[in-house]
Amino acid sequence: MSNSLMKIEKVKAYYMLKDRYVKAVDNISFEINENEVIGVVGESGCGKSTLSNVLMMNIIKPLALIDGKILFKTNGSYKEISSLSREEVRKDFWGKKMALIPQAAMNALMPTIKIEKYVEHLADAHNIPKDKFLKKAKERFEKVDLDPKWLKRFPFELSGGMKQRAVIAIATLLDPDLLIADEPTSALDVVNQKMFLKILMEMKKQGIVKSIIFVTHDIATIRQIADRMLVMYAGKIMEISPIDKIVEKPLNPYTQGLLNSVLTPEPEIKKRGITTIPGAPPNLIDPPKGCRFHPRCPHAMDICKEKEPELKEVEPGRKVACFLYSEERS
Amino acid sequence: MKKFLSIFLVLLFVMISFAQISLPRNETVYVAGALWGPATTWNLYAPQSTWGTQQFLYVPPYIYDLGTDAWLPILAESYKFVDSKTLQLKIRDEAKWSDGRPIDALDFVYTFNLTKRLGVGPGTAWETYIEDVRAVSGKVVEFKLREDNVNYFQFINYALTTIPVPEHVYKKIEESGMNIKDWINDKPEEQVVSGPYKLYYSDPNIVVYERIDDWWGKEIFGLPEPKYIAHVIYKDNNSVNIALEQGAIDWIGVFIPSVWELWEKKKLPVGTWYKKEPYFLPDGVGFVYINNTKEPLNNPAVKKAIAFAIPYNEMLKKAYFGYGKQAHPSMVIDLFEPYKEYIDYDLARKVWGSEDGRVPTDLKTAEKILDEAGFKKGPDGIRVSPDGQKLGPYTISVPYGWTDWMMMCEMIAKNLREIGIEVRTEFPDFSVWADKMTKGTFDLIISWSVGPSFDHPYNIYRFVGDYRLTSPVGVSNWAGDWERYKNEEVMELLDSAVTTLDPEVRKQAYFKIQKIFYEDMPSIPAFYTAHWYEFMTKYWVNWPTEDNPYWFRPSPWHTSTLPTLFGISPADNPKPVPTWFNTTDKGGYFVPTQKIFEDLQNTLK
Amino acid sequence: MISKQMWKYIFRKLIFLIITYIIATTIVFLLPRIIPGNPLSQMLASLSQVAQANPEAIRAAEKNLMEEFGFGKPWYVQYFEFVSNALRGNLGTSVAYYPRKVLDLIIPVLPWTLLLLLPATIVAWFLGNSLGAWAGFRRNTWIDKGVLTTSLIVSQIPYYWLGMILIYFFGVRLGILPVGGAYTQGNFPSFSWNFFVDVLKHYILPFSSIVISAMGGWAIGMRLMVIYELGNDYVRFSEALGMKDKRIYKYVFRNSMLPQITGLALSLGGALGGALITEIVFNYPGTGFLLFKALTTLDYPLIQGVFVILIASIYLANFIVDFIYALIDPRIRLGQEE
Amino acid sequence: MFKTMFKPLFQNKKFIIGLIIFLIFLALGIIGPLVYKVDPTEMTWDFEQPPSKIHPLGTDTYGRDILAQLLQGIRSSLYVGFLASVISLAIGTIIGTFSAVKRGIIDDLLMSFTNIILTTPSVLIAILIASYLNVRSLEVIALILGLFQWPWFARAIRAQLMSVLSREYVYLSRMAGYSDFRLIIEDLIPTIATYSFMSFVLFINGGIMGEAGLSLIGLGPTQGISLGIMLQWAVLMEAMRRGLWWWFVPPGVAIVAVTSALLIISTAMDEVFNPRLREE
Repeated sequence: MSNSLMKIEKVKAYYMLKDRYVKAVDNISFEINENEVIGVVGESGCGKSTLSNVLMMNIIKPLALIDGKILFKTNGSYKEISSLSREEVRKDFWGKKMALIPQAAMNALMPTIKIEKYVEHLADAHNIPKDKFLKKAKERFEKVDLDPKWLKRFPFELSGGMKQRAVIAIATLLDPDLLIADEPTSALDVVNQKMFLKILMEMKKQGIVKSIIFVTHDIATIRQIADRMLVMYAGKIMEISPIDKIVEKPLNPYTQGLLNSVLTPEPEIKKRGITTIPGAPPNLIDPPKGCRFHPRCPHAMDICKEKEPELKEVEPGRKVACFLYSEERS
Repeated sequence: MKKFLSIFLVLLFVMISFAQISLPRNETVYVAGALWGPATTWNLYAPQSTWGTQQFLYVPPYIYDLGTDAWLPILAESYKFVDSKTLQLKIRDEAKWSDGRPIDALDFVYTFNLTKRLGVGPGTAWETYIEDVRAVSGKVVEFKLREDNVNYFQFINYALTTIPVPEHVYKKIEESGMNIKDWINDKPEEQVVSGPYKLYYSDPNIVVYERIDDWWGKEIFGLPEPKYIAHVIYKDNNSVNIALEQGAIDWIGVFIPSVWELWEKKKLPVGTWYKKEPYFLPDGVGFVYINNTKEPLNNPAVKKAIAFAIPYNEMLKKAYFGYGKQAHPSMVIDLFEPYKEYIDYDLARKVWGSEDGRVPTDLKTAEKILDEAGFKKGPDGIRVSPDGQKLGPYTISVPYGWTDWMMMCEMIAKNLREIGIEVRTEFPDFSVWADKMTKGTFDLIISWSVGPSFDHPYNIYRFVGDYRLTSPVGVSNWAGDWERYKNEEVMELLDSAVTTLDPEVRKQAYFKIQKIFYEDMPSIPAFYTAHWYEFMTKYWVNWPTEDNPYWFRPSPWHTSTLPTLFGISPADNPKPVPTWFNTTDKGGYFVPTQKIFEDLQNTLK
Repeated sequence: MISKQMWKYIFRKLIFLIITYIIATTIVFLLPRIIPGNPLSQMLASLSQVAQANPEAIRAAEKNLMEEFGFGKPWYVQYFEFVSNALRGNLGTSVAYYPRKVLDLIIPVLPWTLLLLLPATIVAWFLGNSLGAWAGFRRNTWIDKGVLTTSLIVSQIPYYWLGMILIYFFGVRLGILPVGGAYTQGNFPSFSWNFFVDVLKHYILPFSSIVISAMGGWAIGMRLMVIYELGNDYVRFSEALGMKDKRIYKYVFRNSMLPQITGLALSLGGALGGALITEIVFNYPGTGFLLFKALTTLDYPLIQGVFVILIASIYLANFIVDFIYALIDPRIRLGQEE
Repeated sequence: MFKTMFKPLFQNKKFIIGLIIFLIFLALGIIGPLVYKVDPTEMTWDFEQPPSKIHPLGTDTYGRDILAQLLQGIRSSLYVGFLASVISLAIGTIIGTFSAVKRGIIDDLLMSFTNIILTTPSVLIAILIASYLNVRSLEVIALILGLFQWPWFARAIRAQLMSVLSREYVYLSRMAGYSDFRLIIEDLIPTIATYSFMSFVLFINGGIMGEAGLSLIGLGPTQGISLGIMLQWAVLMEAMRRGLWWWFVPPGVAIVAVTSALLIISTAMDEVFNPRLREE
């Protein structure tokens, strides 16, 4: 596993409120390999967005990193970024090593200055000569299929899809290793979505970015671009597997439910028809004991109410947290 | 940024190089309370000219002095009655306009004619009483009494006090095609005046007059001590009084709450006319006017009961800080010695049953009067007239913001309710209140009347009792008789008082009017309003006071205040009051009114 | 630099302001005339007190004045005369200050009002916004709480009452600052250092009372605006790209300020009212003082004149601010309204 | 619904503090004059007395009890505030709603009108109206003030309604054939209720401050006692110069306390109900 870009080890990140805490990310471990796209899925409120913040070490009160380690590979060795402060990570990693495409990337550009100016400011922030950086920006713009003349315009003069592409161009200007895309396509129409994904994959292909974390609730998108899929529920990883396998045969009942609730072109899923998962995600202040999914799980057993299942490798490359695939069932 | 800084520095430098312009404090009398807004015009041909124009810039032939009931000749040297209908004024030979041209009879003639032509100006409406004004010679002007409207008081008043304007200046204005009324006369260098001061500077905050050092009257009167008279225009009494406490004003004519605190508590060098209550000289008579056209309010019994119910002393003490005294029911101001003879004290004592004839506050008597007149109290405590009309609800009103009078209204209304007359207070804005007052649509109001004057008490009897001055209910009228009291006999008596030259006849007429008024009670004279006047002795001393009573109209806003300036002197160089502040028989310049009337009477012999 | 769209925007604003102005001045003209009352009463009252001895004189003056001012004519005739005169730069003759022209009365005092109103409003706006932004950037710190709590209270202090308290404290109790007027009495306006200092000394209290009481409102608004802006995606994106806080705060400040500029334009009318009352409390020789006099004497032409000019200045200021706003905000400049 | 709405409010410290202060003053205004039975207009012989046992807040120039005036004043000022607020709210709601629902030319006209009122220095017009009304009751003052503070509310209501109207469920009720009016009542009003309530609170402030401002320049109510009238009397009687702090300080403190309390309440509500301000 030496080709991991990032290692996340038993990370707990809670929102600390006055007298209680919200366990938004609770004891999560996984690795991000170089040259892979991981799709993170889950219902809203499951901790997806918190996860992307944790990955970036964007820890702002009341969110707090309670436990665990986050390692990031730079210059061939792993750096424990979880021991650094947010400001330190921000200074040394953000933009350069890891970059973020925020939700609704349409509004991600500073609206009242010209894009060119923004690029200059960015050069300033990283002590890069401006003209060199501007040149790079022009090249990048061409790469994302945008005329460089748009650099001289204000963001609001660009159409939605153009903005999105400009955002990618700018987000990757510093050639980050990891790109975290937090539901970037939710506001786009289908044509622009496709275009966007294409550009994103192109970036990866050309090695401008090494790995991509793609957070979404849209499984169809993930299916198109991701290598692996990470399913989150109530602050926990339920399943992490190569995408083909998971679509073919979801193991965790939650994953099953999730896939069933989505219209996909796969005939085998179509056959199963669309169903919804009954009930609502639990309150993360006081999550249910045992497996957090058990109150909604059609296969819930006694042990599910008592003990928490661990994320275990059940097949090569496939990890599931469910007692259905564990010997511990009794 | 640097550019701005350098510009700023240059600007500062430029500013420093100019000297500050300000008035020398020791030579300036600062005034407040006569001017409450921007200056208007220094032209007498306007309904109201800026303060100072009538006071210091243009002087009349004579100024009336209340204290001695005498006349101080300014422009005039003397008067002469050619016959009982002709008066000649001899203008002083020294009298000159400030541009050196002599003030002559033709200036007078021009002034009177211009006023008649424009309908406004010095001596407005003089033609009602004067037949003709003509120049007898260069310095002698002659007035002819109108025989179809004989009124000696008004005749003398117009002839002696009308201020002349310079004909040569006004002619030029007229020739330029300008409407005289629009002429502001605000250029100090172009002002041609007859008084000892002329305009020095004015802006919306201040008006300053400067003494004319070679004034023509220098040899006769001396020069007034203050080199400058500066009136700062304040917004309200509050700011005036703060300035006073900080020693910024010398001469003031405003109402000050608890004025005695200034010297008793705060030990400031401030004074008023009297050191003790009532602190201020009286300025006129404040009335509770009762509408004489409204039944049953106009029933004399009701009006009399109201007179008994007004809490005179309590309201003066509480609402008026004791600044005034209860008025005498005869309407004559009995605080000045000369007027006392016009009061029939015996009658007053008999009618009102008190020591000096003033109406006592006595609710029991008030109730008795109403009971006897057949006004019975209903179940709601409100009285009903014999023919079934309810006494109320009425309103008693004064303009909103006139705090002292508002308080008086409250107290009067309370007492009236107690005797069974339903009265509410109402405080509308001034214009509305004035509208009701002048149109005669009010029930009860507190308002002013007229004050002490050489024709007192004729002026007040006429103001309150002459129906010819008023108009029908609903038609605005400011001239007098707001309560619409009508009594032919009173009118005849009034006429007899001004057509006679026999003082005894006149006195008897007044006595008779008093008798009628006590029966009819046209309205109720309630209190003497105060002649607001305060002074500070830090820079200027010798202000007229009770102990140094050389001039009785010492308030800066009064039109006859000019002599005050001749009496005061700088604190670091006090001088005695000029000796001419005295009647002729005591070596002064003042000609007693009595003498004028004697001279007039002598023409008949 | 100025695009066609922007000209269009400016033109539209201008037309709107002109129409508004016509309506406003018509109201100002009609209001006094709808409600009955004699505009001459104050003057006649003082005449009747001065000319006590001459009842005839009062009567003559009343007649004379009624004719002079033409208050007897039908209102539409008066309105027509008013408008045609106003277009020729003649706002008529004051009643109370007869025979002064209304314009001659207003022009000398207008600078004082502007001197008080504009700097105080702008300083309050600037300080309030800076304070609010400072608090917003440090949300939930003691700085934020302090600024918010203070602003919530201070913004509710009526400026006139604050003025009264300031007068009592600094003027009466401590006696260190003059309590009224624009400069020491007896000084004449001149271009000198002493006069400048003198004016400044008199300026402090009225200026502070406006600034202090107006600041809080801006601070509260700006704090909210900054908090809103901080939640925007460009902030998160810029952060994630490793931009420094200083730069991001600049962005947020810039974007939060834009609505505040429009707010400034809209607040000018209210601020003017505030300045007028402050002038009255501090005896400041501006238009408030004149208007107050005009209102108490029911001087129709003067009231009309003051309103016509004040409303025009407000609209002009409004227009200028809108123009600046359009220049600053590219969305408007390039013809893309929000 | 009420439970879920109001529960978080009562967990907000600011809201509770604001509410308590406001309720205290409301109680002072309503119950105060009933408990402290001193006639605020009665002139006693104690002139300008500093606070004492007999007169807890001293007396004014005419010997009238300041505390009694203050209680009465709080009552009237709150009354004027409430009334002005109701008027503004009514006008603003009607105009804003009409504009949003009817659209088209009605919208254009109403919004132009709103903008005219918004840009016109309303204080001046209010002063003008007030100065031409001869006898002014508290209600008249409230009306004058209420007539001028609605424009921004109308605009906000219109904007909110426009966005709500574009939402699906409104579309559905339109499809269901509801009349415009029923639409407004049943679907829209609840969605803007909190916003309106916050505005209501702020309009009260506007009313209280406006009354005091008008009174101070002598254009306030010509009858009764309000906080503004107390201040005006204090100014007329030169309380500042003469150091009668007990006269001009309490009414101002009362104004600041009541209005700040209301502002704090509204700020707290904003924090609770506005998702962008809500703290996790």
